Amino acid sequence: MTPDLLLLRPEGVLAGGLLLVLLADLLLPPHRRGLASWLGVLACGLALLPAATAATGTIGSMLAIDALVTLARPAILFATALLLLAGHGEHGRERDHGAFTSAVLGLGLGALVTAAAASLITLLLGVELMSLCGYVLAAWRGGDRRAAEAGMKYVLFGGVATGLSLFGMSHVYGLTGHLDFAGIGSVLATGMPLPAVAALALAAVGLLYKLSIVPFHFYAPDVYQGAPAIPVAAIGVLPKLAATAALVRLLALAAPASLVTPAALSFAITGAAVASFLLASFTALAQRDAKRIVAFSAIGHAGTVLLAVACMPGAGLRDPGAVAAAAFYLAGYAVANLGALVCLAVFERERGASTLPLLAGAMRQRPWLTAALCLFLFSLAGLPPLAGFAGKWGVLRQALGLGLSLPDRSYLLWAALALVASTAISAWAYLLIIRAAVLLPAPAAPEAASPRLPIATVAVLLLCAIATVGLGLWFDGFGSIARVLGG
Amino acid sequence: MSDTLSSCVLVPLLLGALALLLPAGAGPRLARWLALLGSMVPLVTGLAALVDFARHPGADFRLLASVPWSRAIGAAWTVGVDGIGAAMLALSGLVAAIATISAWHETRHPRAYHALVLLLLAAMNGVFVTLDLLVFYVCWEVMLVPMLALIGVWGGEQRRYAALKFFVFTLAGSVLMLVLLLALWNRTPADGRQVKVADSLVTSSQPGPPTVYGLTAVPLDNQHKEWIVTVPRDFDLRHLALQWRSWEGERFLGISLAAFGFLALLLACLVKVPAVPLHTWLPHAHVQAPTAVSVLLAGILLKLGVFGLYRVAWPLFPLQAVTHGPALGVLAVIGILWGAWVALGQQDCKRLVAYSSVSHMGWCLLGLASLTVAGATGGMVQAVTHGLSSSLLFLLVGVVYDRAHHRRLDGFGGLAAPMPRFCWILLLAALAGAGLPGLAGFVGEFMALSGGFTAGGSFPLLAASATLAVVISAAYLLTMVRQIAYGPLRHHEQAQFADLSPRELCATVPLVLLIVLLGVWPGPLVDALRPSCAALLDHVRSALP
Amino acid sequence: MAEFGPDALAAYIAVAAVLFAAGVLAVATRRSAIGVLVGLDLMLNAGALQFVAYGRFRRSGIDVQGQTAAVFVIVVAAAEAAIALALLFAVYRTSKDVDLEQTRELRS
Amino acid sequence: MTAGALALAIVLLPLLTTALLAMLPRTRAAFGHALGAAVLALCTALAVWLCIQVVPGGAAVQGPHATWLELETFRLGVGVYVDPMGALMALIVCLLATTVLVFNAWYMHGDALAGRFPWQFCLFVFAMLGVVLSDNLFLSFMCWELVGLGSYLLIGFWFHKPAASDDPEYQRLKGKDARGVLEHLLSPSHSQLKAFVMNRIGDAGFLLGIGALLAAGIALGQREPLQWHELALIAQSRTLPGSFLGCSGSGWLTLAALGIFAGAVGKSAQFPLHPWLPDAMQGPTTASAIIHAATMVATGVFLVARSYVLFTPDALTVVGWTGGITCLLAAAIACVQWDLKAVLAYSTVSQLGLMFIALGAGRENGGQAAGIAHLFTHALFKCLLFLCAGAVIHAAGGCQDLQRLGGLRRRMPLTAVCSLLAVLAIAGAPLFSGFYSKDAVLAAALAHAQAAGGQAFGPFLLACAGSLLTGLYMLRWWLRIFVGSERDHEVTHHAHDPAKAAAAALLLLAPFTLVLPWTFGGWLDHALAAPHEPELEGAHERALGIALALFAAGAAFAVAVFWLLPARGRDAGSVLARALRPLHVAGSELWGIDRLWDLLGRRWLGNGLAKITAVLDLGSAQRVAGLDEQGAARAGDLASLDGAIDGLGRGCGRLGRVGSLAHAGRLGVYIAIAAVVGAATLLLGLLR
Repeated sequence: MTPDLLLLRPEGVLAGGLLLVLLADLLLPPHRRGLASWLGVLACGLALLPAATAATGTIGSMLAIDALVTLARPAILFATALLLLAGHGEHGRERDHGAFTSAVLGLGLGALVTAAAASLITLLLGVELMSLCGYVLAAWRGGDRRAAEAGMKYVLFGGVATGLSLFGMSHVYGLTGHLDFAGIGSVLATGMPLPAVAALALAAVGLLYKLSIVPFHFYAPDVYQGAPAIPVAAIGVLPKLAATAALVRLLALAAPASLVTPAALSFAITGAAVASFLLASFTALAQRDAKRIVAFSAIGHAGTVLLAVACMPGAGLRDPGAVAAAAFYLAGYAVANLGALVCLAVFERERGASTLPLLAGAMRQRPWLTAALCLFLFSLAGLPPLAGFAGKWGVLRQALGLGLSLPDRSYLLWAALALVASTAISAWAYLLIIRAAVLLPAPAAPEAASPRLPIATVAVLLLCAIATVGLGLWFDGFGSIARVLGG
Repeated sequence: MSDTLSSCVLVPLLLGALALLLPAGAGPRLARWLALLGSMVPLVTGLAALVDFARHPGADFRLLASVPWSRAIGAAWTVGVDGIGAAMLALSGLVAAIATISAWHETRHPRAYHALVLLLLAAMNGVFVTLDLLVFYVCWEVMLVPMLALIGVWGGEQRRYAALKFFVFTLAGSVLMLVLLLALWNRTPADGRQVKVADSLVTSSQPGPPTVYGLTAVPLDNQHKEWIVTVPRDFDLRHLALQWRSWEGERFLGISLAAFGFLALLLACLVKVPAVPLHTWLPHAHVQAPTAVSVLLAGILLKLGVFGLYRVAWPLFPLQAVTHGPALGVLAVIGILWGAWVALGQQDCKRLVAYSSVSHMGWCLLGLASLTVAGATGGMVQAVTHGLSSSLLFLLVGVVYDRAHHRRLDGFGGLAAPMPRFCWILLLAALAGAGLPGLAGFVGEFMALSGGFTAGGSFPLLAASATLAVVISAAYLLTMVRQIAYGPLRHHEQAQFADLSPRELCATVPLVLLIVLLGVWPGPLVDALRPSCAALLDHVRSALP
Repeated sequence: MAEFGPDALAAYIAVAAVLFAAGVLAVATRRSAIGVLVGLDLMLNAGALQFVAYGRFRRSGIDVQGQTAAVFVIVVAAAEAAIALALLFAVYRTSKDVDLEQTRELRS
Repeated sequence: MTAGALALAIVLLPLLTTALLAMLPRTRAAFGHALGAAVLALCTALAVWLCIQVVPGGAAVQGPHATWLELETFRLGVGVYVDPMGALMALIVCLLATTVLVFNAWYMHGDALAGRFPWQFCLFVFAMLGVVLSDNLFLSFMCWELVGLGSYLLIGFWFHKPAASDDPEYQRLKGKDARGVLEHLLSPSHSQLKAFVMNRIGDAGFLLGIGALLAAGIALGQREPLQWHELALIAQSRTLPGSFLGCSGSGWLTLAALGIFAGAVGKSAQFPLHPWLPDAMQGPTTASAIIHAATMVATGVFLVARSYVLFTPDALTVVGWTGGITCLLAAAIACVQWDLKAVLAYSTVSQLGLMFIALGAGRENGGQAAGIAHLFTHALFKCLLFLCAGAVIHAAGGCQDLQRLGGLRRRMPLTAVCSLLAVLAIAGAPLFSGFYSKDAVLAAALAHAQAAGGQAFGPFLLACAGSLLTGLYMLRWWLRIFVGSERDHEVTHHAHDPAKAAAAALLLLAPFTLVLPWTFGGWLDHALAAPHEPELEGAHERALGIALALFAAGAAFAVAVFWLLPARGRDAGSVLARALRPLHVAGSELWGIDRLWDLLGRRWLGNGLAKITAVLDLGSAQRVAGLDEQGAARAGDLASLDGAIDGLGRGCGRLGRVGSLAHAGRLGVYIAIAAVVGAATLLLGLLR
């Protein structure tokens, strides 16, 4: 058993990096502040080293470093690093770039804390840390009214969600007398009055909101549309990773199989999931802004992840298979979504906005970038042999397996059918972007030779592309992840 | 890759990547050579295999090779061809080569164009050679991407509409296949399933115990009539086929898993075939696609549907194939007649040919549904010969379009005077489509018909009503020939039209020769295809109580 | 099962509930972003109040966890409010108004 | 050389020649004709040899045979099979082909397309011989279709000709109502299409017949059911296990037989599928001579005779009546036609009807032998007739109008004599071959009628009526061309007999119109295995008298009306026309059959139903034409398959727009919906 605080080396390193970045932002002359993002990347890299060791344990009753965290940490750190790189590529020359870096790092730190949270307080802190950084990022492009509006909507809607979950948390505390999941679980194991269920559900709202699950998804389209693409990627990817982990732990610890039967719980979650991806796939068809379509796709994918979570057989025990499916799906989604948004960021910068008509002729102007965009979109659409397909495979496999084996879960079969149906429909939505970028003829006057992409952006795109294809071919991944979780 | 079949997929893939990376200067001219080279690989491999099967007929899979992909779920890159696969492989290579030649002077982004064609070819060959259901599905879906681009970028006026329609239509058709894959996998015990196997499948390999598809077989009784085989949980089509009885047993969404699976596969394949009423993407795709892509579409892509039925649907769910046979026959006849009637009513000659494809592919379905050796083999022969004749027709339509820049039948007339060679070939292609004996089109049609007539049950009636199409197809195809080729020159600028150029001759003459050869001497092809079809039918009949 | 304290607790809970309801109502109905922000703070404070109350009225004596939580909540609420106000100001700078009905540039 | 090898050589030589000639540059027309004629002459010689080997013995010979398709349950083969009937038919085909090709070299001299004729012609000859000498029904069917191809090609030989309605040359040459109906459709390209498609209608039935026989053979466990001798076995086993299309036992056979007969009806232009043949006269007269008069159209008769064993009494009744109706109908039309070739065409149809009447009489009544005999004699004199017609048309500069020709016997005596011989033969004058065979036909029909009684008299009476008219219209034809005054000088003034080779061709065929070659010791009867039961003798006696009377009446009437009376300045023809106005009008309107087919095939099905189907499939024409990116939404498109599917897509889009109404950017609404929906789900979850 390692001494407690040593378990937190990754978080510590990241926090240190955050401080360094802030310092550097103060001390460095403006034209050198691009260095800040490299510092951040370095911090992520250093944090990865201890994160790789699978030492487990708990810090008081606040943080639990378990298999789930050993899985979540690398993902979050990788994503953070990629985001920093992408941000460097896009905003590297801006004066306030250091602030951007620190915001992303803060987001990553919050994600780490949330993923490891073992008590309502740490959960609250982690979620809030993510939220606050997210609010800042959302309104990044200063002076742009759309960005400002995005930020405002994000913060107000997020505040409400926080309020709801706080209210729920306080009742949970009141009813159980505990703030830490373990304690809550031990109390609820003896019996679970309806108020407790309601309170837990309310407490979970904050996470559902981070996952942008129907009906707490409303902010997503507006924020994605208004905020710059790279921040969108940040607030789209990191919180999802963390919130899923937290949700899994909450379900695993705090919701025993006593009064709320697992079936009923899983039914409720399934309902939310199906509602999410159906609503997303249909509504996306009516959008005329690429980033808005990506937003709805984000809602849909969150729903898919939730479907995987709903496949944890009894809320009491954690099913490696289901969580592995969720994790794999999130990984695939993260890289594809990040890549797509980075591509869109470039077009947004060069063409002013990301509305579909403005994307016309992208293929002519930047063939490789558009090809990459198509690759990521096809992955998001779940086309084999890309990451999105492998992920969908895992989720469907869980849903069908459970639905076929447990008669009282047969609704999962219909949920699976709904999922494939929405896959086909959302593929059509992605085609709207591809159609605009590839098929629509270029505007009359061909643009002047477009400048070379920053090396950082290229690197991010390459990494994402490799990961997208690699994860798509790595079907053994489920097994390995499940083994990590089980062991 | 050491084994030849994998190279049919990998070489086009690599050449396609190479074509994209070619320099801007010489690249465009080099790319088409790469495309030609890439199409030669499956052509040569397929022809060699076909000759082998014609020489030593057999229902076995040859050129087998396997590379594990995911041990966790038991997916593997397993390749092998029987007569059917070999024929399809050769056809795909040939048609791709023809298409490349016909698009030799493609001026819009030639590198990307040829790269996409190569990707398409790789995906289609993957479907033809793989014996793994997951790989099959992957290739099946990958195919959509290059097709989307080829129609959407290089197509005609309404290319975007046609391309998106094609993509969404076919994707929606095949999503259920994914559900099926997972359902099958989930319902197979992790440690495999023990199934009874008839003596006929067991091969006693010396040294070592007797095996079935490489799985050790244990005699159930001492007179070795029945054997027990433990089938692992994987996606090998042969293994899945062994377990068909257990699929019948399972329930899925209120029906038996087998019924669901059969319908899912049917949906996926019938969209591609295409069978009425799932065919409406075809006219748009064909009319909008450039000539070479139409050739690929009609020449190979449509065959994938039939191939899927032969390779997956029938083997996995034999009992369903029997029970749904008559219904499918009705569907086939509806397709044959409906397509023919609609073709008769067309004014755009490319759309006319497209609908003739709908009608002609119906014969494949009829033959297959009749569950007779003659019919099933005929269906496959029809698939091959239609690949040749429809490719030829689309090439010729493209030829007139290149010269006249329109495709309205009433906008031509009397072209036989300025372009005699073209008109002779057009007449030959039309007659082949109309099923004139001595040309390839007749063989498959007649075999499918005789299959229907000899199948018993309601099939004679179906076949009898299908014979109407013999009249209608002659009517619309020869009307097209009359309006294009014969009569006085209606438009005098057409008097200057040049006859087929050497390049166009290179594209068409091989098809002409093959059409005549297969029409006069179909024996070898049929000998290569028959054993596989017969074995398939034995498997299907074994399902009958 | 955690036991409830004397009846006093009920009063606190009731107040908190009212606060919360008022907050939700304000958030859902106010056209002005400031109003929404106020409602939001009401909700947060309702949570904080309950933490404290639950922590205070326990038969097993005072439980500090509740108060700790409340402190955290207050911090969080402050941070939220600060950033929210900053963003409202940004909006106000761009479009001399923080009327939510007017700032609807982002929409389907 | 064995008979089989001989037959094989006879079939394959023309095929090779076709390949050779097709490669020939089109300027070498003369050489092509010479080569083709030489090969065909060789074939003729071989055919003679073949007959010497086969006919006296009277036994059938199975030649080389190979498997074409092996299909496990059954097998399809190719091979040759010679019996006296086949051998003689082959001989006649080769002989006629040779003469026609020789004649054509003169006839088409200077025609730009002449180079194409030899190879198309040889292709036809190959296919024709294939039908005659094949050893199974399947191979016969394949060649049968190829024969149709040859016919298609040669009808459309002058593919560039416009439709008659806008063809000034045609307008100049055609007389008043030369071919009264549908002239706007009269062009080689239309006619060839019409011919092919109408033949295909019959062939659909043929395929059905083959299918029935395949099923029967498999039911009997035969490996190769379509071989002639296997068919015989099928026919003998009156009880077949199971049933086919609801027919069992002999009904099954009847179905098969009628299927084959349907093919014959198409190919031999029997009612109601006959209209394509008169239109086929658009082709070169030389092609018409052998394809649409002598041999190809007789293939139907030949095939019925070949597969005669399958024809149950019921089937034969249908055959007989079809032949009878056609015989009289065509004759009635021929009487009132003014187009030189149209008369001949309808006479062909009528004579073919006569042959079917004979076949309908049944083997035991000598029907088969009589039908084939008439087929042979008719082939020879009809070919001669057409060659003469060709000479006349050539001489008259393309004019085919009987109202403008006339008095040509002085300018072209040879043609006049030859055609007179042919006319007398077809009219059935004593001592002419036609008389001999027609007598046999009538005798068979009469014997059948007496044996069967009742409706069986119908075909016989129709045959009598047809034969009566034959004399009438054929003599009218000859008289109007060769006798009387020159009605239109500028048409006929430079007329002259054909040149040497062509004349020789005519002279070569002329003797075959006489009776002598045929009844040499009645060896033809012997060759065709005509029965010699005593009770048939009586029928023969009576038939002899009837035939004589019919010819006499018809000929006398014709001579009176079209020669003697006009010579005295009375236009008896128009008087007669006025007297029999209804018949005259109906005849010149072709009894409305052509119009009906046009209406049915071209208007209702081709344009009407097909267009409707297209709309049902693809939506309104504008939709297809003016389709915009999303796919236009027009009223009624949802009724079409494609439109419905697009509608489905649009429905999804609408659903999306409805969904996006909630995402209209109002934060308050967002929060409200979230709160309400969240609370509602919570409550529902709790209450469950």
